[in-house]
This record gives sequence, C-alpha cells and structure tokens, in this order.
Amino acid sequence: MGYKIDEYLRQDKLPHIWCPGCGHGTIMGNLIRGIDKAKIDPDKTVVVSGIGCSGRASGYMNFDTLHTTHGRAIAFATGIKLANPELNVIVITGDGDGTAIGGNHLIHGARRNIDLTVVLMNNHIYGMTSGQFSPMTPTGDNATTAPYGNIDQNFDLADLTKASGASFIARGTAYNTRQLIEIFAEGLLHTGFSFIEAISQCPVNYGRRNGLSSAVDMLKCQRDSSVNIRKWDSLSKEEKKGKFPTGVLYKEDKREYTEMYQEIIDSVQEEAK
Amino acid sequence: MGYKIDEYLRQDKLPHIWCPGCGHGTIMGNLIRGIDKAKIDPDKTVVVSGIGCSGRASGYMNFDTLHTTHGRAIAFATGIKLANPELNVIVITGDGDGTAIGGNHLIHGARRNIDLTVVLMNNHIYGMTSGQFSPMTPTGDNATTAPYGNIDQNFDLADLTKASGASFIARGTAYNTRQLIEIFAEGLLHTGFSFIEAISQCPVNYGRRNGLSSAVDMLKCQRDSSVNIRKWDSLSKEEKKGKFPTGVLYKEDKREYTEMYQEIIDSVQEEAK
Amino acid sequence: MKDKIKLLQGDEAVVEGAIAAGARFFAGYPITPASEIAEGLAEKLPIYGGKFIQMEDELASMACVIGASLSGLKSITATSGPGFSLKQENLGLGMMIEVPCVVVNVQRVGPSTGLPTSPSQGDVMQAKWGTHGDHPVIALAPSSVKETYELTVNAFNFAERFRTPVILLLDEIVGHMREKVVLPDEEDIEIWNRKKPEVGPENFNPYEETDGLVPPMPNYGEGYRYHTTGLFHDRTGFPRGTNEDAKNLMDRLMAKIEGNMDIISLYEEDIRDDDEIIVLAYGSTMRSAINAINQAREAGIKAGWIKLKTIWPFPVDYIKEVGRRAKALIIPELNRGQIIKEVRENVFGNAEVHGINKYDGTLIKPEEILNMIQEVK
Amino acid sequence: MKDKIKLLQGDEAVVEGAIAAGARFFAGYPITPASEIAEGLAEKLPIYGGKFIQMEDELASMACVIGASLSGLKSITATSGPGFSLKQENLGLGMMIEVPCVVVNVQRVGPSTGLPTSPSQGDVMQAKWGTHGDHPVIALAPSSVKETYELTVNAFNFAERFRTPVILLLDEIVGHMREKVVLPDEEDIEIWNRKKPEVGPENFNPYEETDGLVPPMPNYGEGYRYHTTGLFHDRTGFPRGTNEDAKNLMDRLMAKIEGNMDIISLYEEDIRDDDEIIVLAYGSTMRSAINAINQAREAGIKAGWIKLKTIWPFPVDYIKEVGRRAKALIIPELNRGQIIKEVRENVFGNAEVHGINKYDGTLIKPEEILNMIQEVK
Amino acid sequence: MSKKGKVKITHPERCKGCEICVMYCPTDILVVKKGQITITDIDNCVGCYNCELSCPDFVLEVVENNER
Amino acid sequence: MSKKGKVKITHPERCKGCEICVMYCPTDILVVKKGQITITDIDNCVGCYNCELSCPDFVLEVVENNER
Amino acid sequence: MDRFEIRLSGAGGQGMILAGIIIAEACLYEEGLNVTQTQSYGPESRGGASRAEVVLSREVIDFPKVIKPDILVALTQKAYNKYYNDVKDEGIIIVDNSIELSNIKVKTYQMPIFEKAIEEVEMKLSANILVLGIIDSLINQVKSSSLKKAIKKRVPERTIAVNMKAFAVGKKLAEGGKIDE
Amino acid sequence: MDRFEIRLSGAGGQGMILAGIIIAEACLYEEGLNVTQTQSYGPESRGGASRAEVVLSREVIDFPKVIKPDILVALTQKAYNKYYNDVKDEGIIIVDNSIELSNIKVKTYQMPIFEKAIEEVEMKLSANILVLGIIDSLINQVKSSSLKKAIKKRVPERTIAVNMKAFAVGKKLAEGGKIDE
Ligand SMILES: Cc1ncc(C[n+]2csc(CCOP(=O)(O)OP(=O)(O)O)c2C)c(N)n1
Ligand SMILES: Cc1ncc(C[n+]2csc(CCOP(=O)(O)OP(=O)(O)O)c2C)c(N)n1
Ligand code: SF4
Ligand code: SF4
Ligand code: SF4
Ligand code: SF4
Ligand code: SF4
Ligand code: SF4
Ligand SMILES: [Mg+2]
Ligand SMILES: [Mg+2]
Repeated sequence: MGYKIDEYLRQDKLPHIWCPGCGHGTIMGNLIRGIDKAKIDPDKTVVVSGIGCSGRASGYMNFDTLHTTHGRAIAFATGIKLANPELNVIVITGDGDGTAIGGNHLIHGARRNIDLTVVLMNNHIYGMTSGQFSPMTPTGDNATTAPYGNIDQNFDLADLTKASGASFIARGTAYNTRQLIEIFAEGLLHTGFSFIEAISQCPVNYGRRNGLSSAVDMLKCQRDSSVNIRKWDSLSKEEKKGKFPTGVLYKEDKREYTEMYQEIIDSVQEEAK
Repeated sequence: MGYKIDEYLRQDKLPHIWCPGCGHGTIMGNLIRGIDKAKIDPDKTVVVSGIGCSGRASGYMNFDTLHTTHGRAIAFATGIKLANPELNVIVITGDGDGTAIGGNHLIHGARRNIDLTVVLMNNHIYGMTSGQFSPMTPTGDNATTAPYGNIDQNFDLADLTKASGASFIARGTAYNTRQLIEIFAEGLLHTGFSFIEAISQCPVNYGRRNGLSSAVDMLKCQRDSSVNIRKWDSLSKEEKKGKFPTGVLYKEDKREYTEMYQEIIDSVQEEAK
Repeated sequence: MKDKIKLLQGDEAVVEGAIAAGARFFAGYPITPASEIAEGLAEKLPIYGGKFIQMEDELASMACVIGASLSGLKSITATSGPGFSLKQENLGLGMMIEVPCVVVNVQRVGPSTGLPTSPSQGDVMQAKWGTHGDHPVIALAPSSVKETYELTVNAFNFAERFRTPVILLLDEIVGHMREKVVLPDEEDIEIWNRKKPEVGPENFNPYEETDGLVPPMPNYGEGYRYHTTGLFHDRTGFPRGTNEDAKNLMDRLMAKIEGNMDIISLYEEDIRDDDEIIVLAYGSTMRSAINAINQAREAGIKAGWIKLKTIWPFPVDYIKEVGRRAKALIIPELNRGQIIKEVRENVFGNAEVHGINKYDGTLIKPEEILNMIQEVK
Repeated sequence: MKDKIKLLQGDEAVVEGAIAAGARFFAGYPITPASEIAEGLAEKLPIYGGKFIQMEDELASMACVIGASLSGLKSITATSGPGFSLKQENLGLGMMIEVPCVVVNVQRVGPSTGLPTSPSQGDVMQAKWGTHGDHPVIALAPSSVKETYELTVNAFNFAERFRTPVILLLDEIVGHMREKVVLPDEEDIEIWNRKKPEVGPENFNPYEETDGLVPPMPNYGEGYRYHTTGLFHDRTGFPRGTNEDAKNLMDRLMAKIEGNMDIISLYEEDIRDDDEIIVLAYGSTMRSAINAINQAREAGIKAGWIKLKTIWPFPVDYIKEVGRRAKALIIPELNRGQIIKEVRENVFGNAEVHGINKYDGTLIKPEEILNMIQEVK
Repeated sequence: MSKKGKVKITHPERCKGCEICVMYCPTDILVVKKGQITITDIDNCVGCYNCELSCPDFVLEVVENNER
Repeated sequence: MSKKGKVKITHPERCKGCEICVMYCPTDILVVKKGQITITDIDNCVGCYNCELSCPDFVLEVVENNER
Repeated sequence: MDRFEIRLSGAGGQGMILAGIIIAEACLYEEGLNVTQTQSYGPESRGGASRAEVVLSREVIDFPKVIKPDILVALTQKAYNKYYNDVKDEGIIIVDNSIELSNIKVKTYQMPIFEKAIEEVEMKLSANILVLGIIDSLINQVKSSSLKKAIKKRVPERTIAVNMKAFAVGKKLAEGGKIDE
Repeated sequence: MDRFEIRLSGAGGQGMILAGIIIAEACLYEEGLNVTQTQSYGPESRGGASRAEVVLSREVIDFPKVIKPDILVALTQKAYNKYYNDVKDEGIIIVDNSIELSNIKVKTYQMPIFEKAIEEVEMKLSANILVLGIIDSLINQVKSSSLKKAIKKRVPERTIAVNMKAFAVGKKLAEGGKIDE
C-alpha cells in the first residue's frame, strides 16, 4: 500500500510556512491520509481553520477551505454544516485558538453534538505570535508572557469536551503517525461532534524556551509521555503521572444536531401539507 | 435564631423588579443569609453580576456591586480579585449569562481556580428577554425561539466546571432554602473557584410555556427532581432518571490563582533586593 | 389581495421580507428589541425548508451566518447595539472575504446597556466604522413597517448582487411599531441571486474581478475547492503578504460599492423648486419630519424633505448638490449628531446646517422640527 | 543620567511609561504588533508589586482591566485591530461607568486579519465610533518612541483625572521602531491620581457631579458599598429608566471631555506667519511630514505643520482657525482618509483640503508629501 | 429554632401574592387574599422560618416578640 | 507494507533539515547534510513508511519502483 | 376620519399592549383604517410602567405616536399622573377607581375596573379586555363586532369565553359609568 | 555626521533584526548617535522575507526608515532582487556568494558568508554577526569596540565566544573580499 496524499495537497503552495520540525506539518499530512482512508468525497469536504500557525493548514489542503478569525472556526463550521448537512466539515484549530479565545465555541459545538470533526493541534503555546503561554502550556513552564514560570493550570481537553457533550473524543501525537491516521479516519466517519486533540511540537517558540531545543527531542518526549488507551487503565496512579492516554478515548451514539433539525423541517412541512 | 438580612439589602430598592414567584428573589435572599452565616466582612465584599433578570440581583445587595455586560461578570470579577485579593468576590449570573455568552469565562475562571464564588441562577431560560431557550433549557421543551421544541442538548454544569478545574462545586434549589444557605456559606469560605448552581424558577417565561403555570408548581417540580448527594450514589440508574443531585458535589484543595501570583511577586521582589 | 394586508411590527416585516427575498438561514442571539426577528424566523424558516439556529453569542452568530452563506443559503442575523459591537470582528471578515448576508441592528439607546427598551439612532456611525480598518459598508434604514419589508428585500439583493454583508439599521420605534403593510405578490418582488462562476474549477479564481467588480461565488461542495482568508489575498484567494495585493483588494472592495451608487443609494425627496429649507432624515425620525414639513407648508414656509433609505454609502454628490441650492438643512437624529457630520463635510458655504438631537430614548416630535424650521426660515 | 538613555521600541516605551505613570495592572491577550507590551509588563509589573494576567480573549481582558481599576489599581490593556474590535462592548461599559484605564491599540492593516505585521492608521475612526451609542472618547497618537513614553503617561493621567478609558493609538511603525529615549527622572513626571471621595459612605453618591464634572471614585473594599451599572443611572448609580437620567448622564459624560479641551487637546505646530500650506498629521506619518516640510522650506515654499497628539476629541476650534488662515491643508494618513473627514467638516471655503492616503502597509514617504506640497502651492 | 418566634408581615407592600410561603407553611396559616398575604391564625405559627426563607420578596419575618 | 517500496526524495526543495525522518528510520539510512536530507544506502531501505508519515514537509515518499 | 389617538397606560403584566394590538387589528382588518400601534415599557415583565398607543386615520399616518390622546386609559396612579395632562381638551380619560384624580380638565370616567374584573369576570388579568368594552361604548370609530372579532383572534382559544364576558362587563360598566368633569 | 542608512535583508530566522538592533545599540550607547531601527517581516518565524533597517545621524531623525541605503546587506536572492536598485550611488552592497548579481551599478561585495559561517564558525546561524564584522571593516561610523560591546550585550552568554569568532571571521573576509563594480 501507499498513502495517497498529493491530490489532497495544494502542491503549488508548498513549502509551507511552518518552521523546520514543526509538528503541524506531520499532523496535517496524517489528517490528509485519514481523509483518504475514510474515503470521504473531497468535493464535499470543507476545511475551516482559525488563526495561528495551525490555522494556516487550510491553505495547503485541496478542499473548500476557509481561514477565519481567531477562535471562531467552530462557529463558522456550524453554519456551513447546518446550511448543507451533506458536507463533511473539518475544523483545524490550535490550543490557543480552540481553548482560549475559542473555548466557548468548542464547548457549545460539543453540546449540540453537531457533526463536525475538530482537529486541535496542541503545541502547548501560541506559536504564531511567538511564544506566549496558552491555556495548555504546562504549569511552571516558561513563555514570553510567563517570564517567571506559568501559574495557569490546564484543561484536560478530553474531560472538557466529554463534559460538554462531544460524542467522539480522541487524542493522538505527531509522534505516533499511524495511530493518528486511524483516529482521524474514525473521527471523520463518526456522526456527531468529533474532537481530536493532536499533540504537536513547536520547537521554535516552546521547545527552545523549555529545554527542548529540537523537534526530535520533543517527539521523543511525546513518545515517552503518551500511553495507548488500551494500556492506560492498567497503569497505577503513580505510573500515570506525567503521562496521558492516546487513542479513541470516548465514543457514543447520540442524536446529531442537523439530523434533529431536519426532523423539525420534515414534521413542520408534513403538517403544512 | 433569626436570619440577619436587612442590613445586607438595599431596602430602598425594594420591591425588586422580579415577577411574582420568581425564584431569583428566594435565591438572593438565601445567598445573603449564607453571607451572614459565613461572617465575611460586607465592606470587603464585592458582588458582580451579568445581564439578565439574575443580573439585577447586584442592585439589591448592599455591598460594592457591579452590574456588567452580558456574560462577562467572571472576567470583571477576575480583575477585581486579582487587583485586591483581600476582597471576597461573588459573581451572580444566569444560565444564559453564565453558560451561553459567558461560557468561556466560566471555564477559564474555573481553570485558573481563582478565588471567586460564582452563583448561577439557573431558571432554564432567558428570562429577561422573554423566554428564548438557553443552553440549559431541557431538550424538547418550548421557548419563543424553539416553537417546535428545543433540539439543543444541555450541559451538566457540575461536570463542566469540574472538567474545567473548579475546586468547589455545588448545586441547590430555590425549593430547598436551608440547603442553599449552607452551600453558599461553604462556597464563600472555600478558597478557590467555587461554582454553585442554584436552580430557580421563571413562571412567566418558562413555566407558562411548559405546562407549569405557577411558581408553586415549579417548586414542587424542583422538590421532586432533586436528590441530596448523600443519597444520590445509592440510587439505581433507573431511579436517577429525570433527577439531579444537590449539595456539595465536589471539593478539592488546590493552588489558588491570586496566591500563586503573590508568590511570583514575593520571589521577584526578594530577588531584586 | 385582502389577505395580503397585514398589521405587522417592523421586526415581523424583517421576517416576512427575508423569507420573500429567499433567506433560508438565520443564526442569532436574543436581544431586545430584535428578538422578535429571531422568534419569527424560528417559526417560519423550517416551513420553507430553511434553518434557524440560536448560537451561544453574537460573535458565533455572525460567524455562523457567514458559514451558512458560503454553503449557499441566503443568511441573516439580527441584534441590537451590544450584540452589534460583538459582531464587529466577524463582520469585518465578511466584508473582506465578500460573503453576502444581512445583519440587522434594531437600535436601542447606548452606550453599553443604556436604555434597552427605548429607541435610538445611535449606531449609525458604528455601522460604518465599527470594525477595525477601512472597509466597504452598505447600510439601509427604513422609516416605516412597509419600508422595513422593502428594504429587507433590498438588503438581500444588495448583499447577493455586490457580494457583501449589508446592514439593516432599524430603530426600536420602527422595529416594535405595528402598522399596516400590503405584502406584494411574489411575482412582483425583484430578487437578485449571487452570480455563480461560468467556468469550471480548473479555470476558477474566486476573487477575480469580473464585470461590476464582483467576483462570482460558488457554493461549498460544488467542486471548486477554493480558499478564502481574512488576510489580504490576490485573485486566487491566497495571501501573498504583498502591499500590492492589499491595495488592489481594498480598492476593488470600495469601488464595487462606491462605483454602484446609482443602484445602492436609495433616497426619496419632496423638494419643490423654491423650497429653501430642507429637512434630511432617516428611520423613524422621518415620520416627524414629514409631519413637520406638512405643517410648515401649510404655514406658507418653503420647506421640503429628503428621506435617506441608504445611509451608507452616504450620497455625497447628491447632498453637495442639495447644499448648493438650499438655504438651510435641518438634520433631526436620535443621537448626538452622526449623519449631520457627513452633511457638514459635504455642504459648503451656502447652506446652514442645523441638527436636532435627542439621545434620551424619546422621539423628536414634529413640533420640535417645526420650531427649528421657523427659527431658520 | 547616562543610564536613563535607552534604545527602546515604542511598545517598550508603553511599558516604561505605564510603570512610571503608576500602572500596576495589566490584562491582555497576545496579538501582533502589541504583544511586546504584554511581555514587557509580565516581566516588570511584579517587580513593582503589580499584577499581570493573560486572559482567555480580548473581551475578558477589557473586562478584567475595568474590574482591577475598580479595585483601585491603575490598569492597562494592549491589543491590535482584531482585538480592539472585540473590546468594543466592554470599552463602552467603561465609558458609561467612568472607569479609568488605558487601552492601547498598536494598529496593523485591516480589515480582518489584513496584513498583521504591517503599519496602519486604519482604526482612528473606530477608536471614536467602535462601540454602540454615543460616548465620550479620548485617543492619543504618538509619533516617536519618546512621545509614546510621554503620551502613555498622559493617557494614565487623563484616565484618572477624567475618570474614563483612554485609548492610545500607536501604529506598527511606532510600536516596533527602536529609537533613543531619555527617560525622565521620577520627580519630573507629573502624575494624576483619581479623586477620592471627601465624604463618608453615608453621604456618598458615586455619580454626583462635582467640580470639573468628574465624580470622585472610591476603591472597592473601602466601605462605600456603591452600585455601578451600564444602564443609564442617576447620581446614586442606580438605574431608574428615565429619559432625564439618560440625557443628564450623557451630557455630563460628553461635557467632562469636551469641556476640558484645553487640558486634553495636545498638539504641536510649526507654522510661520506666512505659511500657506499646512500639513496636518499624527503618528508615524508625522515623521514624513516634518521631513517633507523641511525640504519644502529649503525650496522656499511657505509650508508648516501641525502634529496632533490628541486625536479625539478633535480640536475643532483650532482647526477652524487654521482653516481660515491657510491656503491648503494636506492630511497624510495610513488609511483611506479618516481624520481628513473631521478636517473637511470644520474647514470651510478658504482652504483646500487634500489627502495623501496609503492603506497597503507601506509608509508615506517624505517625497510623496513634498510632491503634494509642490502641486498645491 | 427560636422558642417564641412567630411570623410577621414586615413588608406587606412588597407581597406579590405568589403563594410560595403558603405552600411551605406546615400549619397552613398563610393565605393570599386579593393578591396579598394574610395570616389566618398566628397562634398556630410554629416559627419554622419556612416562609421567611422561601419568600422571594422579603415580605415575612419570624420575630421573637410578634407584636402584631 | 509494499513488497518493493523504497524511499524516494520526491521534493528535496521542501526539506528543512529537521531530522525527524532520521530519527524514525529503522535502518539509519537517512542523513541530513548541509541542511538537506540525503539517503546513504537505498538498498537498506525496508520501505516502512516511517519517514513518509513523519516528515512534516512532504519531502519523502515510499514508491514501488524507485527510479532514483 | 382625521387622526384619532388612543393611549393605554398601566403596569407591565396588565395587558395594555395586547389591548392596543386588538384595537389596531380591529381598525385595520375590520374597519380598513390606517393604524399605527406603538408601545413603551421597561425591562420588567411585571410591575414596571407600560404604555401602548394606537393612532387611527383614514389618511397615511406620518408621526406614529400619540401627540395628544383622544382617549387615555390609565390603570395605575403613576400612569395617570404622568399622562393626564396630555389629553386633548375634547378627549376622555378612563381610570380605575383606585386612582386619585387631580386637577381635572377633561372628561374623566372613573370606574371599578379591577373590582369588576375580579368579581364579575373572576380574572384580574381580564381588566385589559374589560377596558376595551368601556372604550367600545364610548367611541364610534370602531364597531363592537370588529373589536370582538379582533379579541377572539388574539386571546388564547380557551379564554375566549371569559374574555367575551370581560368585554361585556366593560360595556355595561361604561354605560352606567360615573363621569367627573 | 549626516543621515547614514543601513538595510539588512534576508529571510526570517537569519537574525537580520538582531544584527540591526546591535548596530543601533552600538551607535546609541557607544557612539552617542541618534538612531532609529525598524524592521518588516512576515508572519513566518522562519523562511519568509525579513528586513531590518538602521538610520544613524547626529541630528534628530525625522523619517525613521531607510530612504536610500548607504549599505545594503542581502542574504537571499529574493532580498537582493528587491532592494539592490534602491542603494545610493555611493553606497555599497554586501551579498552572499550564492546570489546572482544583476545589473550592478554600485560597489558590491560578494562573499562566502554562509560558507564561512558553517566552515569557520561552525554555526550557520552566526552569519548575521559575521556580517557585522564585514560592515565593521567597510565603514567608519562606528568603532569595532562599540560593535563588539553591543554584540556581547545582546547574544546569549554561552554563545559570546562563537559570536566573537564570527565577527572576526567577517572582518577578515571583508578585508580580502572580492569587489564587483
Ligand atoms: C482577535 C485576535 N486576537 C489575537 C490574535 C493574535 N493571534 C494570532 S494567532 C494567535 C495564537 C495562536 O496560537 P494557537 O492557536 O495555539 O496556534 P499555533 O500558532 O500555536 O498553532 C494569536 C493570539 C488575533 N489574530 N486575533
Ligand atoms: C451582548 C448582549 N447580548 C444579548 C443581550 C440581551 N440579553 C439580556 S439578558 C439576556 C438573557 C438572560 O438570560 P439568563 O442569563 O438566563 O438570565 P435570566 O434573565 O433568565 O435570569 C439576554 C440575551 C445583551 N444584553 N447583551
Ligand atoms: S512557530 Fe512553532 S507552531 Fe509556528 S510554525 Fe514555527 S514551530 Fe510551528
Ligand atoms: S421573567 Fe422570569 S426570571 Fe425574570 S423576573 Fe420574571 S419570573 Fe423571574
Ligand atoms: S411568598 Fe412572599 S410574595 Fe409570595 S405570597 Fe408569600 S409573602 Fe407574598
Ligand atoms: S414561620 Fe412557619 S409556621 Fe409560621 S407562618 Fe411561617 S411557615 Fe408558617
Ligand atoms: S523530516 Fe522531512 S524536512 Fe525533516 S529532514 Fe527529513 S526530509 Fe527533511
Ligand atoms: S521507508 Fe523506512 S527504512 Fe526506508 S528510508 Fe524511510 S524510514 Fe528508512
Ligand atoms: Mg498553539
Ligand atoms: Mg435564565
């Protein structure tokens, strides 16, 4: 087998603007492989992104693509999807874009369980604006706006989206490329709000400031701190420390928003007859 | 014993604007009793509210009070508290104010675990604007903007604030007044982000449209659907259906934001010496 | 025809007008005095197979409406001052990426929460300058329920024809007033739809100037796979970060509006050859103005009126011309003087310009205008 | 003194100026080209016992800053266009409830995401009209790093003295440019602090007009237990929903600014008695203007310049006066013509008014102004 | 609970007649008449505070010496 | 995995020299020289796709007939 | 018919706005008049001041609000105090018994509106429809049948009977109403 | 000294802005000149076009940006193409070996900047400091010692030695630099 990727990429826009070793490229590549694997119709697929390094992904992907404002991609995507439920709508966001300024849209998209696939490239930093801390920057770490170490605590995004109502929740890493492809494919095929956190690395604006000077080091760190969900539950509390589970963390069959709305239309129009 | 309440109320502003039977009055009254019980200094207490019927509470309470913009009360309160950590800062919000437009500030306040006491008067509707559905309007119910029944799903706010990082989470009802007082007092004394959902009733804009025409009926409904957390766990899944737990649902000792910031100041100033 | 006569609120007329214009999507967040628009469309849209969604806030509502329009549905949102402030960032994106949609602001008294149930025309300047950076704006202001219906249709037509968000500025009086409206027959309503590309995806450039400066626009899902961004972009839709692209795009965005003033600029006048005093108004204030002019004329005063239905772009040339003829211009507004600034900017020497301003939630009464007419005559 | 000479960026000068003015609180959200202000204050504030917080977005940042000011700390936030759009609703509340604070907008090219790293003066009108409803505005615009330092101090002083948010409008050039600054000694800086009530809680009315129309303001926690709301309110701070309250409050809010033009309105001029051509500019554009005027004078042209440091309120009377004397006014701006509208509104007949406008992220070069001077002379 | 506490209608002008207190009173001595709260038989008041705590309008108080 | 798959540097101009592929290659045949990816010994390539899947810059592909 | 102006004032929750709409609909749909109906109210659903206005005319109506009412209804003291002075010299005022009149210049009908609503209709909230009955018997711009038709269209189906009763009670009341002049 | 203008251009990540700041600080703190330092860059941290400018003068500097550079450094072809035409007739251009020159009108120093940085300094990223060495040997507005002092203040402590080496390599290179005219 080989992975088809060329036709989903806007080749003429490459090389992309991401720095050497940036995890966003790997994640975008494997998202594309997941799209290919899921066999969704590229002509009926829309990619919506926010603002940030992550947000630039939409420009490289050969679909209908929309680069929006900072934090609002899910709200734009909600309009796109509800207006035409036939479309596959993918949202690409960052940890700042998706959990700071865009946190409300994330939890409300999840609450509605509208059929979007949200890919959050979590590099634990505001990459694009050069390294301010995000809600996902680990407590204690350094950032340009946390010169004395970050005192903010972090979300567990799987918990947050679960509590909000998402019906598919998964986490992968730029390190584990094959798992990523599987997760993306499964999330794309799931009907309902699919939230996928993809751990990325920003060697330039996060790594350098926190003792991890190369992408390779950061990937090794991802490798060492991630545990497949199949093994996760068998770990002791001690063993879980500093680690996080990856894979499909939650999946549920649940009424989807645009389908429920279609039922309203059907019944109202039926009545009007 | 008697409950001291008069000195905490701006008597000259009463009667308040709330409709006959509105649960907000009961909840505000018992919040005041909780304040009295907790013996916090009224001169060092600030009440911040958003916009909505619930938001009007600040005007009746005899403290430093701030009636802000829709949904942003927690963000204002964050500034008030961080600027002067000596103050007790209470936020009063509604289900629309606090979970719809203000959802992001709720989860970020919780994430920071900043020492605020957030009282969310949940009447399951936009009261002030006359009955549009909120994120907390039960699926299937009627509202002016849900003429065919609401298809939106709801948050479980205890789950949501827990996943966000709140260190004190409680729920009470306008029905159970004594429990409310206890919860408020305990929440006020807790150091960290205290989230208290107080189930209220809006007979005018929610009850009437949903077969509960009087405040009394709505209170009975609260009585019948609430279960003390002490009993909750012993209920079967079947028995839990249509019911919700009340009381202090979660409590945790956890680093508080303004304290952590003070440590930065102390260490930076120490170093500068 | 009898069943087409209706007693409608202005807000309800927006609902009727939107449905008639082909609107099939609403996203919004409730706010007085605009909630009735949401409520009406929540009920009506599904009947026509359209969609209604109540979003978590106004920022999301504006985003959602832009998204829906990109999917191909004519889309609308409605709010009042506080929500209009919140929509500004995404409204700017809509203007930049040229997405047709209609944004209704039923004005109440600001700033801030202000007087939420009282009428105002205080957001007129905000409609033009509310989002950061220069940008093209079309804003319409009806003065009656009937006009609300008509201008709602116009708003959709302009949005689609010029591929841009259009702002419909009601004031609380017009929004909540009930008045007789005769709804036109469907055949009698002129409807414009967005221009679709005539070329296939291979040869398509989403931001290519075509005749009229308005690029054709495919729906998402039609196979064009094009890119759209709020960064300055070239005709391919992609950002290159060049100064040339910025200038070219901005010039085209402004030109497509300013170059079509003959279509976009709607106003009415009742000015007789020898009228010397002109009252220029818009929105509900117009009603007082007409009443006052009628009284003035009965008293033998040479007075006439101009009713602006299109507020932005401001009809600069027309007002310059009027300013040359008139002895005095009187501009009554429910604000501290907003449109009067445009008039002052464009009227030189000849005509005095006087404002009548109320910003306390009360209306300007006909006699107040009449008094001013008598003063300056 | 030598260690007081510094090579600073404009953004850094905001940091230094804020600390010098007594700022002890910053809340913000990163954005190019304003992030350096946050970064600088994150480092500096705790040294002075002050607080820095990065909020979840700009709406929250604006709210947070208002809250901190109510608690008694001099407070500041900084952003650029997109964030400035998001701050508008809460900025309006700040104006309505009269909370001192400083809001910096380091302008980049808009609308929307635009050209995020390029300079612009495109948000000048937004600074005045961005939030809904009429409202008072003070906005200052420095043209050098040194002026940035000085105007930052001024901004805090005006905020505290007139109890209102003050907007500091940098452009990307001034914000990111490094230049020599000689920091003044602490004793040489004039500092204003908010007026505190002279009466006890019993006799205190938080919105009572006092001399200068500015009500005194206690800190939260000082026992005054007063109420504050974005609804129109009377002098007790409570809303009664009356039209009178709305008018009275609005009139006072405007009067406290417009009635203190002599203090607030900062400008400089270099106009010789016989100068006929006046270049009026602000911000970085001023630098080109001065260069051009110097060249013009060398060529024997009678030209002078006006530098606006206070943009809002616009110095109407002064400009009217200048307009009467001058033959031509030239207004170079990094936008499609914003301040020129104010000039046009206030200059009648005598002087021609010409704009030079760049809105593509490039600067206006001295020679472009010189050319215009030569054209109109 | 206070030994001698009895309910008192301290702020009759605030009563909105919602009947919430009526529902709570264990001895059924509270009645809304013409939209106004009234006490039928003060002697039966057990001073349980139910009404005071539940009234949304701060109309009722349980006081030690009810002089009513 | 493909029987005959071998890595190919299909887009050398895109390589940013990050060495991620180098880390992943089980047979250590990828080396970055002067900031550019190079293949030391194509015969040892086992066609495992590690490099293709991990390269952030779409430089490498495993192809059936590697004509390189 | 020239411009005829009606102002209905009271507190939120008393149904003044609904009454205004009903008059407007009766005049438009049944009498073919031009009408404008406006209102003003506070944020409160209950209790705050509330005002509905109807302007009727055969001509196009320019200024949509009441300038000088031909009829003023005032159900609260506050409303009365605020508006009684505005009424046209030849206009009329309709007020509830509970209101203290001051300085009467125009024809004022003071009637036990709430009392009758509670006692005869057994629904305090029907006072607004009762007021329509009163108006009906005092003016002739609109036919009884038109008003009744409009009421039936606007009130909830199950309350039609009780509202018809309120209308009748109002009419009867007006016919025997006490007149202060 | 009259206005003297320097433009350093290349790609993001090549340290052109840092080099500009170092020149500015050397001139201000060590030579007491007036300086303005500006830059322009894209959103990319790496790879996009990047430009730093320094204007030096004994007088107050009005227009803060370079009008016609006295010195242009161009490390990429793109930068060279964009800017070589702007240079003053009596100005100079410093470019890397890899760049194809076109249409030369002004003194152009083409040198193996990156090659030397990689081979002699063993750090490609030191090219910016190496360029400072080149500039140092070609102009006399600022003393070597001033530049060195400024470099030491700005680069990370542990890289001072290697950067001093880069500076020296640059100086040496310039002295033997090939000149196209
Ligand atoms: C309203 C608004 N605020 C702030 C910004 C500035 N900004 C652009 S990207 C970004 C952060 C991006 O961080 P993240 O979402 O984590 O993406 P990354 O760059 O790390 O991939 C910010 C704050 C903006 N463009 N708009
Ligand atoms: C930005 C903005 N959007 C909308 C509104 C209108 N509004 C006022 S209150 C409210 C809803 C209040 O609902 P909730 O928070 O549940 O409070 P309740 O009235 O039910 O107590 C809304 C939508 C507003 N004031 N500001
Ligand atoms: S700054 Fe960080 S996130 Fe952005 S492209 Fe560079 S490495 Fe990637
Ligand atoms: S509308 Fe509902 S929430 Fe508001 S005061 Fe009335 S009953 Fe209470
Ligand atoms: S609960 Fe209070 S308001 Fe309601 S009836 Fe009883 S006393 Fe009156
Ligand atoms: S105190 Fe108890 S017994 Fe007495 S009136 Fe109140 S509820 Fe009834
Ligand atoms: S992973 Fe890709 S970009 Fe990085 S060194 Fe290998 S081929 Fe080059
Ligand atoms: S395919 Fe596998 S073995 Fe071959 S070069 Fe790539 S990583 Fe190495
Ligand atoms: Mg990030
Ligand atoms: Mg509510």
